[in-house]
Parts: sequence; C-alpha cells; structure tokens
Amino acid sequence: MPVMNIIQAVNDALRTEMRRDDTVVVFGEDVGKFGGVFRATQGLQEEFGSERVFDTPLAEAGIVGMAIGMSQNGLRPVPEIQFADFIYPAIDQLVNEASKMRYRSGGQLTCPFVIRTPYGGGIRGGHYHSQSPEAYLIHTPGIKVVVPSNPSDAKGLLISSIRDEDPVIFMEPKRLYRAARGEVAEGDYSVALGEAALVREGGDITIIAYGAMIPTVLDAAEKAAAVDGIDSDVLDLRTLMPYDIAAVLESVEKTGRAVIVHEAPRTCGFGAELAATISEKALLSLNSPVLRVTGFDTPFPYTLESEYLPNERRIRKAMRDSMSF
Amino acid sequence: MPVMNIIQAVNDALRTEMRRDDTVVVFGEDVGKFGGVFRATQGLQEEFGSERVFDTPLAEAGIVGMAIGMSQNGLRPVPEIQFADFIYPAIDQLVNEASKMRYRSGGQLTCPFVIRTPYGGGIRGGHYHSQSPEAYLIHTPGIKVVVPSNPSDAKGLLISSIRDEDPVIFMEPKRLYRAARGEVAEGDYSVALGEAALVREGGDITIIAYGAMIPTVLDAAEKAAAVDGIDSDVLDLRTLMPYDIAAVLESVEKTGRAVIVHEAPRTCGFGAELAATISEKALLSLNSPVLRVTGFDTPFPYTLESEYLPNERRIRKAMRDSMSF
Amino acid sequence: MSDTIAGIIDEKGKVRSGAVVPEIGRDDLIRLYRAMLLNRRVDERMLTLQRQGRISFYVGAAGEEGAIIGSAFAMQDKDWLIPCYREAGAAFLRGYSLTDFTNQLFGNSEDKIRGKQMPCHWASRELRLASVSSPVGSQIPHANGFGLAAKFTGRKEVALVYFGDGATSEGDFHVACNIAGVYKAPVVFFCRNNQWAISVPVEVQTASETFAIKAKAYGIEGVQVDGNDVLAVFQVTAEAAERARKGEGATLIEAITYRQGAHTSSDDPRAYRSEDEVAVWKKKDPIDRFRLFLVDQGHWSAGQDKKLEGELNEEIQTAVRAAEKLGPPDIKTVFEDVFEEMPWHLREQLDELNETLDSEVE
Amino acid sequence: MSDTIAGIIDEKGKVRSGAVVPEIGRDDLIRLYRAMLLNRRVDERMLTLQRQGRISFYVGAAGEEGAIIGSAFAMQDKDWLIPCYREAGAAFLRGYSLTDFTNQLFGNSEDKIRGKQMPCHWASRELRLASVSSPVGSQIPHANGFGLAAKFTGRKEVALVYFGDGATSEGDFHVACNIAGVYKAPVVFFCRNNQWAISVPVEVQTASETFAIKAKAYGIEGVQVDGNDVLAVFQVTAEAAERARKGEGATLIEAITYRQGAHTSSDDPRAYRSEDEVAVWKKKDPIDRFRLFLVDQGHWSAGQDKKLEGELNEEIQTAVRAAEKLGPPDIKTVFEDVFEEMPWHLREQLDELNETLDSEVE
Ligand SMILES: Cc1ncc(C[n+]2csc(CCOP(=O)(O)OP(=O)(O)O)c2C)c(N)n1
Ligand SMILES: Cc1ncc(C[n+]2csc(CCOP(=O)(O)OP(=O)(O)O)c2C)c(N)n1
Ligand SMILES: [Mg+2]
Ligand SMILES: [Mg+2]
Repeated sequence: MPVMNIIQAVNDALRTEMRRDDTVVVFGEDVGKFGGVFRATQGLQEEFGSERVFDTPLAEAGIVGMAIGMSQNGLRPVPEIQFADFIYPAIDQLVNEASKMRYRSGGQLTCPFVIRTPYGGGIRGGHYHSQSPEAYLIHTPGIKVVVPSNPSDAKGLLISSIRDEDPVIFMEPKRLYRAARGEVAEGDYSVALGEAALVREGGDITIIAYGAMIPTVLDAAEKAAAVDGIDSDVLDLRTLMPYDIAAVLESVEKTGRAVIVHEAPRTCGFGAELAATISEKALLSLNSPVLRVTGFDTPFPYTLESEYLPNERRIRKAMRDSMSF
Repeated sequence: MPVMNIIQAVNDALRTEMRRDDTVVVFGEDVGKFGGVFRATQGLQEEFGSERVFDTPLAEAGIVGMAIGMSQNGLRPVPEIQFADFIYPAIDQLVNEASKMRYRSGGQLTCPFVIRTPYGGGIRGGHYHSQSPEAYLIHTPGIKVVVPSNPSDAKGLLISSIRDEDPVIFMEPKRLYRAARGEVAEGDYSVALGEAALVREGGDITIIAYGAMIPTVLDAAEKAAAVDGIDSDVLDLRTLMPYDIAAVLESVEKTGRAVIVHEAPRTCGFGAELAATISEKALLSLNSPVLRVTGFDTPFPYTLESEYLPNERRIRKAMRDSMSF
Repeated sequence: MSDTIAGIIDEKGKVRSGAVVPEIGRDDLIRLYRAMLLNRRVDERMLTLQRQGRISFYVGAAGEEGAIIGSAFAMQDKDWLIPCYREAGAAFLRGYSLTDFTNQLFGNSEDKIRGKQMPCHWASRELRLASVSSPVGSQIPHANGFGLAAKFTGRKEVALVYFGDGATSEGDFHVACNIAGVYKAPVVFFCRNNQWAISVPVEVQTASETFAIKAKAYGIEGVQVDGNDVLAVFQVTAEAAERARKGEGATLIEAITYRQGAHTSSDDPRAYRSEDEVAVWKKKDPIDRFRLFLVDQGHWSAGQDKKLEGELNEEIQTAVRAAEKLGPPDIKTVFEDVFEEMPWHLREQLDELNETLDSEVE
Repeated sequence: MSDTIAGIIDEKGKVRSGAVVPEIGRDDLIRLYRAMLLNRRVDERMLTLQRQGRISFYVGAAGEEGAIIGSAFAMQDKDWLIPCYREAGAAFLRGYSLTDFTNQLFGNSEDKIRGKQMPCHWASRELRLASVSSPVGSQIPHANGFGLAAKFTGRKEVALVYFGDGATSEGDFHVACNIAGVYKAPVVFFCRNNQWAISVPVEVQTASETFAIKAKAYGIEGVQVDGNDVLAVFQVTAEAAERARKGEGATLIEAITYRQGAHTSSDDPRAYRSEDEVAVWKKKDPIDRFRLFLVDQGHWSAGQDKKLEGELNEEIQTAVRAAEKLGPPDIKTVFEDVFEEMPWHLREQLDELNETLDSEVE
C-alpha cells in the first residue's frame, strides 16, 4: 500500500470519488487552479475540468448555499471552507437551512454534501487559523461531523462522507496534514461513519479524543505507561455526530476512569457532552470523575499556543489525577 | 411596586437606562415607530428621538457589526435581534469579532453592548421562531449570556447587562413575555450578573433551569412534592455565562441529586456542561446520575411542540428516576 | 407608468399604448386568473380560520398575486421555484393541491411535511417547489446551486427564486447575485418589492434608486416591472428565463407591488402605515385589473366569474373540512427525517418520550 | 488612464495633463514618501525574518503603499481607521511606532496586544486604529458604528475602512454599504483592488463592470482612482471624507493597484499567476513614481534618498534587535482580556495550568 500524508489521502479520496461518480463536484476559495491553500485539491481541475473543480468568489455563505441547492438537484458537492475559522459566515446556511432541509420537507428534500475544512491549532495561527468549531455543529441536529486523525481514516471517512445522504462537516486536522503519514489503501476504500477506533489498549483508564489530538494523546499514553505506570485505552472517535457510544461505554465500563481531550474551549465543548453522557450512563462504573483536558475558555492565543493546547503534560496530569482520585 | 409583565419590564429597563445614560441607543428591525414586533421598545422613539431609537435594514450582521463599532466609539448599543433564530447571520460578527475584541487588542478595545433577543418555544413557532441558541454563545469565550425568567429579573438583569463592560446576549423568554407578571421595582434597580436565585427550597433533589423553563419546573416541583413526595431545590441560573457555580454546587452537595432542564437540543447543550461540571466537582456527593430533561436532538417541530418541549411529566419522571436510582 | 418600468395593461385593464400583449391562449389566461383568485380567496379564508384559532398562523399575499403567479407562469415545469413564505399562489399554479396546502396549515397526519413546520412553509419535491423557510433571504443562494447543478449536468433548467424588498438587505442576497454573475448561473432573482418589510418601509431598507439597479453590482441584468400587471410580469420573467436558459446569465427582476394586508396574521399594520396609502394601492389591484382585461378582451364575463367564485369557495371549504378532521402526525415523526437513518441518541430519546407518555403520572 | 479613473501623476512621475496637484506642503510630501518607503523596507525585512524562521508569518503590501498611505493621509487624527491585515503603512503614517509594530510581530512581553494575535494583527486605541482581524470583510460593518457613534454624539469624525477586492464578495461588505446608504453614515469604504484574492483573480470575484459601480446598489458615491498614484488617492479620499463630514454620506472608493508580492508569507504566487503580469505592474510602482515626482518638483534628490534609506534601515534594525530579545508574555495573559474581570472558570483554568507547569513531570 502506498504511504501518504493526510493531504494526499484527502486528494486521493476526492479523485477516487470523482472518478466513480460524476455528480461529485469540488469548489471553494483557491481550490481550482491553485489546488487549495493546503494543496488538497491539487491536480483535480486538470483531471476533471473547471465545471467540476472551480474557484468561487470569497463568500462562505454563497459556497454553502450553492452546495445546498446543488445537492437537492442531483449533484454531490464537496466544497472547501478554507479554514474552519471562516465557517461562521455560513453558519446560518448550515443551522437554518442545510441541517433542517430533510426534516422541514418531511423527508422530501435532502442535502447530501460534504464540507471539507481544516481545523485546529498548533501552526502558530492565532485566533483565526486555529479554531475547532465542532461543538457548534454537533449541537445542530441534522449535521454529521467527522474528524479523521490519520491518512487511512482520512481517505476512508471522506469517501463514506461523500456517499452519505446527509450533510457532513469533514474537519481535517491541519496540524497533521503533512505530519501524519501512513499506509493508505488504493482505490475504493471506506471507513464507516459512526465507528470509533480503539487505537491503544490498556486497562487502567480510557482516553477519548479525535483528530489532531490523537498523536498527542498517544504520546502521553506511552509516556504515562512508561513513567507513571498508567496503561490506557485510547479511543479515536473519528465520527463525532453520531458518535460511537457503545465503544465509549465498553471501554469506560472496563476501566472505570475517563479523560477526554480536545482543543476547543472547554465550556459547552464536545467534552462536556461526553462527560455528561458517561457520567449518566456509567455512573456506577466510575471510580473517579470524568476529566476534561481541553483548550481553555479564551480565544485561541498566539504566542502561548503550546500552553493553550492540550499537551502531554496536561494529559498525563489528568491521568494521574484520575488514577489517584 | 407596579405589576408588570416581561415586555413592560424590558421596556422600563430600557427607558430607565436611556434616561440615565445618553449613550444608550436602541435599534433593530421594526423597533422604531412600531416599537418592535413584541412591542418591547414601544414609546421609546417618541421619548428619545430617532437618533437613539431607530429601525434598521433587514441585516443582522449589519446590526451587530454596527453595535461593535459604536460600542468602541463611545455608545452603549442595545440592538434587538427580532428572534434568536435569526442571530445566525450575525454569528460571525459575534464569534470572530465582538467576543474577541478585548482579547485581541490586548485590552485596548472593548465592546460593551447588549443584544436583546426573544428565544424559545411554546408559541407554535416551529423551526424558526422557537430556537434556543444559548449553547453556541456560551461556547464562545468573551460573550456573557443572560436569561431572565420573570419581570423583576428582566428589568434588573437588563440594567446590569447594559452597564456591563462586555458584550452580553440577553435572551428573553418570549413564551413568558406576557404570561409572567409580577412586581417590579421602579427606577434604578439592578440584579447582579452571575448570581443564581434559589427559587424553591427542598432537600431531596436539585433542579437547575433558566428562562422560560422556570414556571414549568416550578409547577413540576409542586406537583412532585404533592404527588410523588419529592421536595426539590429549584435553581434559576439567570446568568449562564459566567454561571453561579457556587450556588449549583451548594445545592447539589446538599441534595446529592440533580436534574437539568432546558429547551435547546440535548447534545452539547448547556445541560451537558452543567452535568459534566457537577459530575466532576461533586461526584462523591452524587447519589444518582445527573439527568437532563431537554429539547430533543431534532429541529424544533411544529405540530408536536408540546411533546418536544420539556414539560411537567418529563421533569417529574426524571425526578422520580433520579430518586429511585 | 415610467419609461423604465415594464407594463402592459393599465389600472383599468386596458392595454397600454405601444404595449404588445404576450401571446397567451384563452385557457392559459383563465388558468392564470383562476390561480390569482384562488390565492386571494384562500388567503381570506385562512386568515379567518386563524382569527378563529383553528390554525395558528397565516401569511397572505393580497395585492401581490400578479407578481407571484405571473412569474411562476413564465417558468417550465422542470424549472425549480424557490419560494419564500408568500408564494402559495405560484405553488397553486404549478398544481400544488389545496388539500396538500391545507393539511400543511393544520400540520396534520396527512401533511406532506409531517407537521414539521409552521403554516405556509410547504415543499414539494415532485413539483420542484423548494422548501419554504422563515429566515429572510437564506433561500437566495440556493438558486445558484439548483441552476448550476442543471447546467453542469446538461439539463436546461432555470431556477427562479422569490424574495422581498427587505431580503435585499441581507448578505445572502448579495453573495447569491454576485456568484450568479460570475458563473452566468441560470437563475432568475425575483424581488417582490411590496414596499414594506413588516413595519419598515423601502426608504429605510436601502438608499439605492431602485432595487433593480442593484444588478449593476453583479454584472447581471436588472429590470423593473409593474408587479400588479400579471402579463407584464409574465413577459419580463419569460425573457429572463429565456436568457438564463440560453446561457446568457441571471436577471434581477424588481416587481413593484404592494402588500395590501398585514405582514402575517401576527401583525397589525395600522400601527405603522396609513389607510390612505393602502387605499391608493388597492386601486391598482392585480386581480381586478386582470379581470377587467379579460372581460374587455371578451374572454370572461360576470356570470363566469360568479360561477368560478362558487367553485373556489366549495374547493376551499372541502379542503378545510377534510384537513380539520385529521389528527396530528405520529409521535415518532418528531425523531424522523433528522438523518436518513435514526441514530442511537434519537432512538433513545424517542424511547424516553414514549416511556414518559406511557408512565402513569397524575 | 481612463476618463473615469482619477489620476494626477503618471508612471513617470509627471503631472497628467489637466490634472491639478493637491496643495500639500513639502514636509508633508516627504512625510508621505517616508511612510511609503518605510512600509516597503519593513516588508522586505520582515519577510526575510519570516523566511529565517524568526517570525512565524508576515503580510506585505508591496505595490499598494500609495493606496494605503495616500488614503490615510487624507484623514484627520480624530478619524478612525479600520484596517484589514495589509495596512501597516497607514498605521506608520499615523505614528504607530516601529517598536510597537515589531513587538507585535514577535508577540513578545512588550507587545501592546500581549501576544494574543498573529503578526500584522495590531491595534491602537490611542491612535484610533481599530484592531486587525483575519476574517475577510468582517471589519466593514464596524465602520458604520464608529461613524454613527460620532454623528449621534455630535462629533465630526469620519470612519475609513479598508478591504480588498475579494472582501466585496462577502455579505458583510453588502450589509455595511447598504446601511451606510440609508443613514448617510460618515464612512469611507476603501477597496484596495489589488487584482487578486490569494489565487483568485478579480474576474472570478465579480462580474460587475468595476468595484466602484457597486456603490449604485447602495445610493452612495462610487469612485475609481489610480491606486498607485498617492496624490490621486489622497485627493479622492479627502473629497470623500469631506462629504462624509458634511453629512452628505458615504463613498465607496476603488483604488486600482496590484499586489506585487505573495498574498502572505505562506503563499507562493508563481503557482497561479505569470511573472509577466507582475512585471507590467512593477513598472507602475507607486513609490518609484512618487520619488520621480518629488525629484521632478525639486523636493527630493538621490542623495537625500540614500540618506533616508540608511535611516530607515537603522530604525528597522534597532526595532528588530530589541524586539527579538524580549521573552513571551506572562502565562496569565492567556486568561486575561477575555472579560473585564476574570470569572471563576478562567481563574480555575489558570490555576490548573500553573499546577501543571509546576508539577514535576518527566
Ligand atoms: C433573517 C431574518 N431576520 C428577521 C426575520 C423576521 N422577519 C420576517 S419577515 C420580515 C420582513 C421581510 O420583508 P420582505 O423581505 O420585504 O418580505 P415581505 O414580507 O414584505 O414579503 C422580517 C423582518 C426573519 N424571518 N429572518
Ligand atoms: C471569511 C474569510 N474567508 C477566507 C479567508 C482566507 N483568506 C484570507 S485573505 C483571502 C483573500 C483576500 O483577498 P482580498 O479581499 O482581495 O484582499 P487582499 O488579500 O488581496 O488584500 C482569503 C480568501 C479569510 N481570511 N476570511
Ligand atoms: Mg416587503
Ligand atoms: Mg485583493
């Protein structure tokens, strides 16, 4: 199997689906000739022409609005929002239009599209090139949210997302775009939505994370095993809405302890939902409170971003706190 | 003290502050001559003139954007967003601009404004006249969120919000606009932000709610006391960001049980944050899992809205489930 | 009528000097008239039902039927119509049944959208009527998607999107028209300038000379038409659709008309506008004018009109009686149509609700 | 130069026939020139620092200094400037110090915005320079607020807001201009049309004939100016500011210019545009042209230029050396400036972080 980084895996997934299904179209700011500011769509315009891969004016609401219309009239749009930080001008289109289309038409009309968008920190991007807006989206009924953490999942999940009949926000961990490399199956290859992956097994504690936090969590888990003597299950959720409750409960009921890790601010973040649900459904299994290691409840800072982002030290501290509760 | 409904209390608060401080200005769709579709700004244009109370074009991003500029240049804007459902076109202005202004300028520039907006269901408003978007706002660092449940608090909290140095979203429970009546202090009167009110005392269980859910919760609490023999503390949070953690923990540590009630969808709603925090900080005090009675994870339906909204039956069932855990 | 505003028949139903009446057969003329009258009578009836508390809410179109129905008539069946909340008339013309419409108002068990939305928020995939939503302007960007999807797959469909004068102030109007300009999208942007956005008059909505002139900002065609002249509206819309179909790009049509009634059943316009203004516009009523034209041209008579009124009344009566008898949709519909398949958390929530309903409280 | 595009000096620095040179004293002319040159030299130096990995990111303005600085020069000190990320030159002209600017690039302990934002995202309340943010166009609606706040409190301030050609496609541009039209807000909307929005050329941005013509949609003034002609830019901006100050409303200025360099230090324009195009525009360089004009008018000489270059180099060197020496801001700044007072949850999070930092891990 070829070895790829996440950018290449995304590109491969788009190419695979565009070859298989000629209703798949790609558009967004700078995605055409330039191939995207992260180069995820490089070469697609050459192969598929400028009716299937094209640049748009600088207008996120227009991009998503167009995807809403196209997806109701026979196309499978896969627009790009250049940074997740810039999805907000299109939030009304997502919250009030796309997410409710199936519901409000009594199932007559649907919006099968995928918005690809790079998210998260760690690239010295400050407030506006670092945000992780998943909680806003997960709180919006009718939208699926998918976040891969490695090239193989990036390809497999993107293909599943494109084939899904509901609107999907596909959040790509930009910090890992080139840093995460691995083998990726050639051609048609998919990973089902809604299924978590247990990426490390250990019986002491469960760490739940996704996307760009996975390598950090795995490092922390190894260090914790080696130094602190704490052996953890690490669960990569992969799909956040709907998430894999069975996998979460199975692990937490086994370990009795859970730490949730994400980059987004803590308050009302997705970690809150996970912690609330685990505490509700598995209270009697819990040996200690579910802890959250997250971005702080501040805008994303610039100079001190490595203090802001969950890192190995904070994760290990939470693991130790949980173990010694 | 005069008896008022919430509309009148809001009107009174605006009038009081506009008389006291001539930098307070009010604007929005239909708020001028007409006095607002709910009539909350009635008579203000007559008294204060059309430079201080005026209609705007139909553009929420423009309204909030204007408030951002005004508040940095000496005014205290109190714009209205006609329904909370229509705040989304302005979300980018809130998330990327207003909420980060103090932070990103290192404290040099601030946005002291208050957005008043009616929220919530129960008026047969369907998807678009019923939403409760507080979780999106609470998850956004730099914004305060205030939700009164009665006329007296509506006046006192609105006055505090206008005097606050940070952007405040003041969510008015439209279902109670005319239904909730009560005595309201005349003239200058404020209720501090960040302080919950214990609106019912009972030792068995804590119910935490806010805004339009308070009367429903109080009814349920009375019925539960009378019929089910469950005597509850009811906490009206009043301010959701920053919320009164001390009051929450004090009650829950006493009762050992908590039920959270809100109208917004459950997943990643504010109830998730409360449940996660309570479960983390008070795990050893808990005799049963923290339960959530909320709107379901669907768009707000029309015909079956009373099934969708938390009601007395659902709240009492959660109370009984909690007691019998 | 100004030089720059397209018009064919005047307020007395006479053909304006120099104007050319579009070639529309008698049957179609009567179909147009019937749809307009149906729209008016449905509105009257439903507003009454609303006042009686039998439905919760209603949006009428009195005064704007010429704009709404004339434009819809210019489109082919394969073309998508993307309405806002005031375009029931366009749906009726296209064959949307009064039964479906009325069931939606009641949100009953036969409602095609399953009780999910407020009255007047219908949809019909079959008839290529996009789903109505309440947020002002948010439907406009969809039109580019509907139109370009057809263009990219070689289908010669045009998308027509309706919105009000107020909607032009939203960002969504702008991004949509601008994108349409860049791609020469096969779209007709149809602005019903009914002079008011609830209580806000057009002067407070924009300082531009006209709404049509806004087309200049997008390099698309812009045209003003007498919106109370159904034939003129048909004519300019047909031309715009033709241009779009030929790949020549989008048009912004401003139909100058008037909202004779309240904004919706929740509104009371006496608080913000004069009865005199309303009276002036009632004299320009699109239905009266078109009736005079039909009679003048020998296509119609008072007797036929009376008969038609009777028919419509009967039809409406029947639909309302049937709709009112039906109960609400099943409880599980609340949880359906969120996603294609119901995920675990919604199944759980449905179970939870059923349990509560079953539990013997009281 | 077309008839409809304002211009005063040509590409050789000669006064165009029929053009009237605005009355600006020699000192001010040199001040203008100095700011432009400073902007250019700062950009060059900082882009080098970025390539060396000493700062993380940089946004240059090469080619656009005439537009940026000419317009800022037309405003009074009491007027707010609302920049996007490319307007450092306007800040320099206003007195924003190189020290402050450089500290911000390093996000160090002396940074006036306390390390909170990426390089080139400065702010100065004192100098009435609004805070730079990255989202394209989102600053535009603020201008109405800044302007109207002054108007409503009887202060004769004007707000000037900068944005690019790409920004005109966003809804925020539209809602801002439209609202300005309705209230005759004292605002100047200044569009730097530098032909590109990253890799997207203006033809893909809009089909409108010009950017200035978009003013028609809002009933405000619209004017095109040669953006590489600092005097013409000054002239049209001064006129617009004057109109705004007199209560006559807003103006949309389109300054036609060119982004000679990469979009930012993260970009490589060779992937999407030709060197030939760049070469053509380099011949129209605003600084070269203005220098020729100054020499031609007897205000400036090669010797003086050399001396100035030396001074600027020295100044920049000094600022960089000093800034680079400083450490990061204190850890608690991460939690400050979210609210006026730090609420409990942020205090808790700060404590948590401090504990982690203190804890003897490893
Ligand atoms: C985004 C948004 N803001 C506000 C509202 C409340 N609202 C409903 S209709 C309306 C006025 C619309 O006026 P116009 O676009 O002229 O259409 P008309 O009702 O006159 O047909 C307003 C402000 C809304 N539905 N959506
Ligand atoms: C809302 C938003 N969308 C996308 C981006 C990414 N982006 C940054 S600059 C830019 C191009 C801006 O072009 P223009 O407005 O012409 O300004 P210029 O950079 O040419 O000065 C884009 C797409 C952004 N910052 N904000
Ligand atoms: Mg209108
Ligand atoms: Mg540009």
